[in-house]
Amino acid sequence: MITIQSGDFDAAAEYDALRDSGAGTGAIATFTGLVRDSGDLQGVTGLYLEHYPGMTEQVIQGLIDEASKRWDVREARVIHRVGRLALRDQIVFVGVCSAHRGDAFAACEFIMDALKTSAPFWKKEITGDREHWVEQKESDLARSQNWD
Amino acid sequence: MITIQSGDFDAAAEYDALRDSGAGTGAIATFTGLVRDSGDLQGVTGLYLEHYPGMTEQVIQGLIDEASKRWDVREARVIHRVGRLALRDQIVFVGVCSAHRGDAFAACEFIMDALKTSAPFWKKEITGDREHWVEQKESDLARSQNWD
Amino acid sequence: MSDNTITVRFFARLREELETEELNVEALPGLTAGDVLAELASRGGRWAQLQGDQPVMIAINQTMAKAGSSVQGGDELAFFPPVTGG
Amino acid sequence: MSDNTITVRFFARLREELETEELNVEALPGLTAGDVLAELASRGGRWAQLQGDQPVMIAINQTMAKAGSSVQGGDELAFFPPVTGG
Repeated sequence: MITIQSGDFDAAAEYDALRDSGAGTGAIATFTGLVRDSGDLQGVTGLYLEHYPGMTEQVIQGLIDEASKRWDVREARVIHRVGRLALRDQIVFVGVCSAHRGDAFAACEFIMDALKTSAPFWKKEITGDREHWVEQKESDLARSQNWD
Repeated sequence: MITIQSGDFDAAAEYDALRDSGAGTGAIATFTGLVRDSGDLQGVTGLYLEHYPGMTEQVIQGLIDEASKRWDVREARVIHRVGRLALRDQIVFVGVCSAHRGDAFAACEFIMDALKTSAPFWKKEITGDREHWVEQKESDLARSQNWD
Repeated sequence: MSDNTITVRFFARLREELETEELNVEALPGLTAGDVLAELASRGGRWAQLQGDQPVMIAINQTMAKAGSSVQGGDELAFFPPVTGG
Repeated sequence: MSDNTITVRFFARLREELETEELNVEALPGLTAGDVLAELASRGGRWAQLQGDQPVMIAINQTMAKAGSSVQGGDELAFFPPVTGG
């Protein structure tokens, strides 16, 4: 399940849904990304996230499908927030349940890494009354290419 | 924090504790292991877990310390249940929060893999009125040795 | 839609700096995404950045594409900076 | 504790099959964990499995150890099958 929303999400409810998702589940790996209290600029007070509605869901579904080909994936859930976010807010959740531990970890990390470099989200850092679009990090690109 | 307990645990409360654990947290990776509904024997109806009190906590603390040397680990929480478990029960939780995504994933997976091969827990499969000690899997040993 | 126009959308920094969310261009035979980009860049001023130093990503009908990918009437073409989500 | 005895503990399958949770052995100079294992195995019957085909793991004072590790009075020595947690 893929959800793009401006409101906060309940990581616990996502975990419960993964756990209830069917027979054979032995492993659940989750990842949550939060707004760090130190950004690329000094004095960042919040973030603003823009996305490309429609394409976003399509890209993420493609990543889940790709992960499901490579690993045993019983269920995957991705939530990404958009709009205005405060420091320490939750931004993104990726959860995978699988029969096997290694598959759950690998699929969860793959989806998260690939999402960072291929899903159409753009982040703006807000510093008081100034705004600043965040540039893509080389390190994210490199992490995602590790999966190729 | 390391907890060995016979009762169930609340993965949501663990996640919340990780999230509250301090400045700079940008990434939380969690893993939960569940009793699969298909075991090594046909018709398994439950598990029984024995441990070595004292040594268990010491070994897990050593794994957290080792992970903290290798990666940025702001906080790590490990819960492992012992005693009688039913199918689909939660067995183990490992959660790590970090400033960085890659560190959170790596530390969480390392602790979980190493726990499987070095923490003194022993699992018995219960099939009706028969019991059967589970043997160590080569695959677990191999996964853990990948970290050496 | 399969008329003779291509919808062009802009996101994030490009949307802001070009002060444009969306515009239409005519679908000529053999047109590529790169042709549209060059045509828009030739407007000069802020539009020149579409062929400037900073990379511009391309999607056609909400799928990542390349400058050489062809576009036709009814297509949704999008230009945006490298993504920075998660 | 630093008296002249070593506490020996058994876990899981070994504890069950030996029908023993704990016993004491005398701490002789130069004694190793392997010596204790051999001494117990020489009791025969079920005890022979301590030197049988299945691996026996060793901990001294709750830290993993090897057959060649020395043990002394007051130590807690433990024997158990390979672990199968998580």
